[in-house]
Amino acid sequence: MIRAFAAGVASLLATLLVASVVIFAAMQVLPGDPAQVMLGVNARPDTLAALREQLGLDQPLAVRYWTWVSGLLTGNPGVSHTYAVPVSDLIAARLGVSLPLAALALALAVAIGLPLGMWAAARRGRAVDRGVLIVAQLGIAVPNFWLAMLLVLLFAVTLRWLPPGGFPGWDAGAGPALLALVLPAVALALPQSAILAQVMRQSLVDVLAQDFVRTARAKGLTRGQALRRHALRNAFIPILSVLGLQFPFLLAGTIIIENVFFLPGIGRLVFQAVNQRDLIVVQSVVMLLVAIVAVVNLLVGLAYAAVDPRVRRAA
Amino acid sequence: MTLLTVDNLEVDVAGRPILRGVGFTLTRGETLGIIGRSGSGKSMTALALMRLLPQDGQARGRIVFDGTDLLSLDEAAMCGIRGRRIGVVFQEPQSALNPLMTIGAQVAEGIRQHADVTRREAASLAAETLARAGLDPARVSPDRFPHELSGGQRQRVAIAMTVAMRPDIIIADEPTTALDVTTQARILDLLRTILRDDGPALLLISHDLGVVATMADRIAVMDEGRIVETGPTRGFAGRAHAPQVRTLIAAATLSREIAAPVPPLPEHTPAEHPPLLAAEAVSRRFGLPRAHPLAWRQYRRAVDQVSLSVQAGESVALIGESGSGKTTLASLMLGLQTPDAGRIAYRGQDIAGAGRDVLRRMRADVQAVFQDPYSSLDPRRKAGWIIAEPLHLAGPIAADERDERVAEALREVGLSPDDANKYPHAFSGGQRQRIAMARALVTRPRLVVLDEAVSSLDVVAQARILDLLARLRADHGLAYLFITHDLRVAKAIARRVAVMHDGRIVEEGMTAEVLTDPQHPYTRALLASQPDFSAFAA
Amino acid sequence: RTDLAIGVRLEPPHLDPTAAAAAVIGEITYANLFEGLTRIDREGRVIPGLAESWEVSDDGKVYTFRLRQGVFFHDGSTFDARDAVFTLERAIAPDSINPQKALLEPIEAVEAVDAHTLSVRLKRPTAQLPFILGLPALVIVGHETAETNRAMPNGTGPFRFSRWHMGDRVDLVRNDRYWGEKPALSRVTFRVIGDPSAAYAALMAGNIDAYTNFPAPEHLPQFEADPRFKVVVGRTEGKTVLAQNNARKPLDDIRVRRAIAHAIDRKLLIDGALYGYGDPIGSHFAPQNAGYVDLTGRYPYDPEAARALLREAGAEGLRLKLALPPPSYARRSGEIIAERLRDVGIQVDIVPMEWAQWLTDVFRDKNYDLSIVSHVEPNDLDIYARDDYYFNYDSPEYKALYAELAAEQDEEKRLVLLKSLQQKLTDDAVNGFLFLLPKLGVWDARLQGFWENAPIPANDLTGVRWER
Amino acid sequence: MNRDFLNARLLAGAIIVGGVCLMALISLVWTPYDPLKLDIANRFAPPGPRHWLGTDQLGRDVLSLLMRGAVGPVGVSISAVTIGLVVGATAGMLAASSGGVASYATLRTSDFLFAFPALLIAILLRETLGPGMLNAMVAIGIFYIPIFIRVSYGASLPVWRSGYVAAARVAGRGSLWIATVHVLPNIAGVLTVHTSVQLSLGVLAEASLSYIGLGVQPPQPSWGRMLLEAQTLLPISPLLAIAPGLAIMVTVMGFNLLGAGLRQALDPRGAFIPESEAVR
Ligand SMILES: Nc1ncnc2c1ncn2[C@@H]1O[C@H](COP(=O)(O)OP(=O)(O)OP(=O)(O)O)[C@@H](O)[C@H]1O
Ligand SMILES: Nc1ncnc2c1ncn2[C@@H]1O[C@H](COP(=O)(O)OP(=O)(O)OP(=O)(O)O)[C@@H](O)[C@H]1O
Ligand SMILES: [Mg+2]
Ligand SMILES: [Mg+2]
Repeated sequence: MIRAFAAGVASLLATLLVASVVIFAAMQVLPGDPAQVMLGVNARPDTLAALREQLGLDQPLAVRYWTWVSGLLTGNPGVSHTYAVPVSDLIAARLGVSLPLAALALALAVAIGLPLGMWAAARRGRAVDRGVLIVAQLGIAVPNFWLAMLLVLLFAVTLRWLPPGGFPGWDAGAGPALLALVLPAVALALPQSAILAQVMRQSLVDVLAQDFVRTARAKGLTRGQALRRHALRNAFIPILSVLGLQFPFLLAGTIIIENVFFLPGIGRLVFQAVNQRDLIVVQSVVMLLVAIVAVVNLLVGLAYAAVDPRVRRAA
Repeated sequence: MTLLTVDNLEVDVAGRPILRGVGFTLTRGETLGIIGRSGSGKSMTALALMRLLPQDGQARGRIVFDGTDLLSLDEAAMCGIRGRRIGVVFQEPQSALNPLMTIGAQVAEGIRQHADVTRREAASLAAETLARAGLDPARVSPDRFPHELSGGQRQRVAIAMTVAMRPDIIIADEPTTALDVTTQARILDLLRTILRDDGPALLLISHDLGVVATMADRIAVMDEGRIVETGPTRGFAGRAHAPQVRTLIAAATLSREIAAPVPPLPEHTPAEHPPLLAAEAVSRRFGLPRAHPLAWRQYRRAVDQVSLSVQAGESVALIGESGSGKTTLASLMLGLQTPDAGRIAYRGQDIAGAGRDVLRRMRADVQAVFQDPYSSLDPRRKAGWIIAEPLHLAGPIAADERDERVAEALREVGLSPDDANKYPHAFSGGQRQRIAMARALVTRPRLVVLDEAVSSLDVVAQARILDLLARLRADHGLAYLFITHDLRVAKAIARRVAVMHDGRIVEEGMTAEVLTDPQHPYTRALLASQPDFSAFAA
Repeated sequence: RTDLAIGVRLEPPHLDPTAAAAAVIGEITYANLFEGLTRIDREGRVIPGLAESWEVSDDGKVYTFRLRQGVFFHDGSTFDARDAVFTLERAIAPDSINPQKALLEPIEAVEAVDAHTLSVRLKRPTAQLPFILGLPALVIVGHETAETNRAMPNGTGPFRFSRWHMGDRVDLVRNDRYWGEKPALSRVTFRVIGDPSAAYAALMAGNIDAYTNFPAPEHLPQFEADPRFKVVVGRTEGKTVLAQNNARKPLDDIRVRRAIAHAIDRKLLIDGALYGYGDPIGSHFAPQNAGYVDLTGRYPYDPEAARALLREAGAEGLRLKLALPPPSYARRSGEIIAERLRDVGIQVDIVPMEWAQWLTDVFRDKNYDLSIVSHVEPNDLDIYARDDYYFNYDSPEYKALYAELAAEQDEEKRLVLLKSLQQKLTDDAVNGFLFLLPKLGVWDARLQGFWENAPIPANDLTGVRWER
Repeated sequence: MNRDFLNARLLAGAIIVGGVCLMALISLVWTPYDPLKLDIANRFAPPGPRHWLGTDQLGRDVLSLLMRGAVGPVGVSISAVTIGLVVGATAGMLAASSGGVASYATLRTSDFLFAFPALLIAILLRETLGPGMLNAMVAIGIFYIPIFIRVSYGASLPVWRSGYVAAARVAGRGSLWIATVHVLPNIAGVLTVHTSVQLSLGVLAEASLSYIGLGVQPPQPSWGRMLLEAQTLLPISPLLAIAPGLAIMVTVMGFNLLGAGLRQALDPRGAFIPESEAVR
């Protein structure tokens, strides 16, 4: 367990180091001049040069890379070109939207998908099962941004139950803030929950067919007891890996959905920063996203170990 | 006093009839052995008794247990019967245990299901039962998980799980099939102890006549979903007349029947002629997982300083229990793994440094039949293709000549040349083994390494394969390195045996000598574990 | 009600109009947070701002501004001539990053005559100066707080900065120490909603009270039909042109450019891209400005004439790249123009790009054939007189005419010159002149006081109030 | 779950996928109207005999747009999956064969690639290469590589350790022979199933990219971009948003059904390869 953790962390750090080089290099090949973007069409060359100097863009690559990476380590990768505030503040504020959104979506997906999958598995082969399978097929196929569109039309424009988008900020109170996240989270969660339901059903059906479930029944456990005490935990193992896989999708989905609902999250930030060539922000956000995915992967690995003694003891 | 009466039990699964008119009785404290070939419906009978048939299964008839017809009970009442009154030890302890639960918890679960005890009481009762089943808490703690146990230990857990609830009937479905002889003997001992201490009735299911003969008071033989013969064990063989039963009996006593004479070795001494294939003090170790990151890496020596040679025309048996390193040694000798120390010599030449053509000659000369016949056949290739795969070793070959050689090989192993166009899944287990054999023979090798070539087959198929091997040896002067855990088989085929234990060869010598007068205690234990047929045959 | 939620399309990069060109900074801050010495009103006229009045010396080279007294910055410090000097000197300094620095080039020196008098000395007469000083980029900043304005704007305007929820909105509150008439609104929220359908939903759902420039013309009929809303379509200064690289073959041939001009169907364009809102233009000049001549009839839509001109120029089978920046007017017009050009035999490859790329590829490197963009600066005929501008238009006659205009103080003569400048551009078919970008105002019918037109990108909220 | 239902899935999937691919191909040479032809006077025409699905905001025929719009999603999805399959499956298979350093390096690289959200790759590519189908293909393709590495590694590991590979070695065959003759055919089933599942994801991914302007570029129509444009028109002409959305859904479902059907049909045990494995 400790060893697995240590190995995981080591490979995580290696991943992040390589990622930082790749990302930094990618920024250098982005065409477009940050200064020009900021100052617009009437700017004169000397004005642009002055700005570039102010932004530190005239320094050698290695110096800029080092400044950035060492800044990352201390938690302050630099100052945004356009906003002129520390990148860390900028990101922290945006995470305040993106993380709750992703978490809410994940929670919703789990809360909808898993019970649905269990229900279908418990009644496998019957009408319920087929119904769930068909609904899941539909759910998987729906583009989330399209769903978002329809949701806005229905719940915000027509029924006016929920705000059509935007984010009032947490200081406006948790109520309005959460309300603003409901539609985006639903749009994100529904397709994911369809996947989860499908995986849950299949995994549970597989487990229920295994001998140890029969053994449990032979001990006198009822169907429900066997399902709860023996099948669920085993069925959860594939779910874990699916959750790990879904996370990057969710993240990508968040970026798109934030644009549909004009939520001031990480996704909007990165889009905007790319358009304005706020390189320091772009590279820091990308780095952050890569780190999040890598950390989630590590956590999934550890969760595996927590759930499955075969992995735990072998590691 | 009759405890259980099964009357005209019919089971359909997905509309297909599986059991047809099964009927038998079981009295208190009695042991009934059910034998029959694979697929004859033994396990299905057990499941029907427990009312745990597959989802699309349906049972008709009567199963009267202690005065009530189980088929008429509702699910809740049945839950009270299962485990508490009728317990079952399922086939394959590997999959019958929940991999995510400690063994102690799995035993305790059944106890708590039927008795009003605290968690702690159940746990201590479970530990006690495990100890009774031969899992000393000091060595095998109840906190272990199933994957941390050997096959035999898992079987003990499965038995403990059932015994803990002290049921009136224990159904044991193939409790020893996956185990080697010594472990098998110990498990059977355990069952005897439980019968003596708790006195339940036992329904012992096995395809192995030997096992049933040593345990059961009465025997029932199943075939194709019916019971074709029942009677007391004593003198069963003499009384049986159903033809299916006769073949079973014939096969079970095969050691006498196929003891074809082992041909004498051509005159030469190992010094003048280097042996065909030899392992010289080879070792092979596998790294064990570290206990914690800073711990030294521990190794397990799967093969430890082993020397073994096979002369041309000689047949050598390598026996030993599961995990003793037989397969590892074989794959070292085949050059599939490289030894950590020592060398493998083909006609006196180290294969590690040998050139291409030497290896090529060795490949043509030394062929192998692997432990599991099915998994050694590529499921996506037809039998003919599979058999022809090594033919390239003798250089390019024309298509019709190739087909001819394949047909010949097929005929040799007793299959028809038409079988070349079938896929492996279309063959039975015994036939698959023959295909593997045909592939090994098609290059006209000098030596065939056979790893447990017959262990996974039922007795009838075993006998046929052994016959074939004897004939081939006679016809082509083939040498065998025959790996097995079954002494009868070793006796039938080999001139010389080597006994392997814990990665070392503990005893080696002429078959007759070793098996009649074993020197090493392990060999003696091995011999003592052989099932005893005397009561049954008399 | 005294609160107002107003929608803007783009997120401001920051809130300092003197340090970036983004129009949205002005839309939020101009006349609300920050004020200039002069001020541009809803009709585009120059009116007094922080300067009560000003005089020009006879040679037109010295401007003297009399500054208002009793003006406080939001942080409590007083405004005086030092701040004005500081602001202007900062804008013209060598390390200045003021986006309008180019326009200040004629300024030679700035000095404070006394605490409330400022004099600006010019290298040559520049009649435009009061107008320039009224632009958003030249608002007066406090000398202690100039560097923190990006995140904490500190100006003299009728509203104070309250809070910026980055990515979502900017909150302003009434400045109770404002020197002028206090605004009717006590709280103003600028919400950033760029997506047209989101904007539509937000207005419909009542989350936003007003959009002074609604992003989706297709929705206007629905708002018009809804009594809750008032729709006011006004004019901006956005002269939308099909920019052409005049130095590139075959666009250096006037016949080709004229052929393209003939292939532009302005009516179709305005209908298709703007749903009928917007005025056609025939030159680089907005119809609402004094001196405008209607030149839209100069090259009527005539595919036959276009084909003939192309034949004459030997430019058949032409293939051109059309670079399109992100705004939807550009993307939509691009598709329509491309289709029309195909119709007269010019294959057009559309290359959509982000602003960053447009600025480097098209604007800076002039590596393009055609592009569509709206020039929103008012009075910007000078761009055609510049040497290095991306149209690559190089006409000595035009430059001479423009120099004359720059030096001319007499209003009558200026109008005549303006007309000939427009005429010249159209004659040379420098660009395809398409339409004037409309300002699509949609707001709650109970609101009044918004600007109808947008002479500069600004939302002056001083006069906005809810109907009682 | 009976077999008929499953076979129905295979059939339905094949019909849908075949139909969409055919439609995309046909649209390259023929559509009811020129999908680029504007007719602004006739915009927002409701569905009728002349325009079966009506016209869009520029008077283009929606049916023709839908047909041509299939080219992007289908083309991008197929090429991206091909990239992922060729690079990823090969790498995964070889990594499983060698063990040791090469295998470790491959798996680490795969994890590394996996950590890069595809969307970011697409954004960065757009900025460097310019937007368009090509970079959508590459971005999605890069995203697929680690997925296929994992799949083919996982599937081929047991094959490399199987008895028949050992038998082939005893028969004197080299690694290349074994990889192509034994391993590849034996993982082909798993790869096929994954391919069809990933194709469905590819259609969704292309739609998302086009939707945010990173995919197929105007004037060429694509479903994602049609949705983007229709989004603002939702209250005016809902059909414009509903038609491409449904087209995406049906296509994605087609690939999914095909995958589910294939999984069932290809599994020699006649049972399911668990869905979970297919996602993994
Ligand atoms: N779940 C199932 N569904 C359908 N048929 C089954 C199922 N399980 C077993 N069968 C069939 O029922 C028959 C009897 O099987 P059963 O498992 O009882 O045989 P067995 O005698 O126990 O054989 P073995 O010695 O191999 O364990 C076989 O033909 C088998 O194919
Ligand atoms: N690749 C491997 N990695 C780690 N340990 C291994 C490996 N192969 C074999 N072992 C271990 O080496 C020991 C000997 O294994 P081997 O397969 O040679 O036994 P065997 O005598 O053939 O047993 P059986 O009769 O069950 O086939 C066992 O403990 C096994 O767990
Ligand atoms: Mg059985
Ligand atoms: Mg073995």
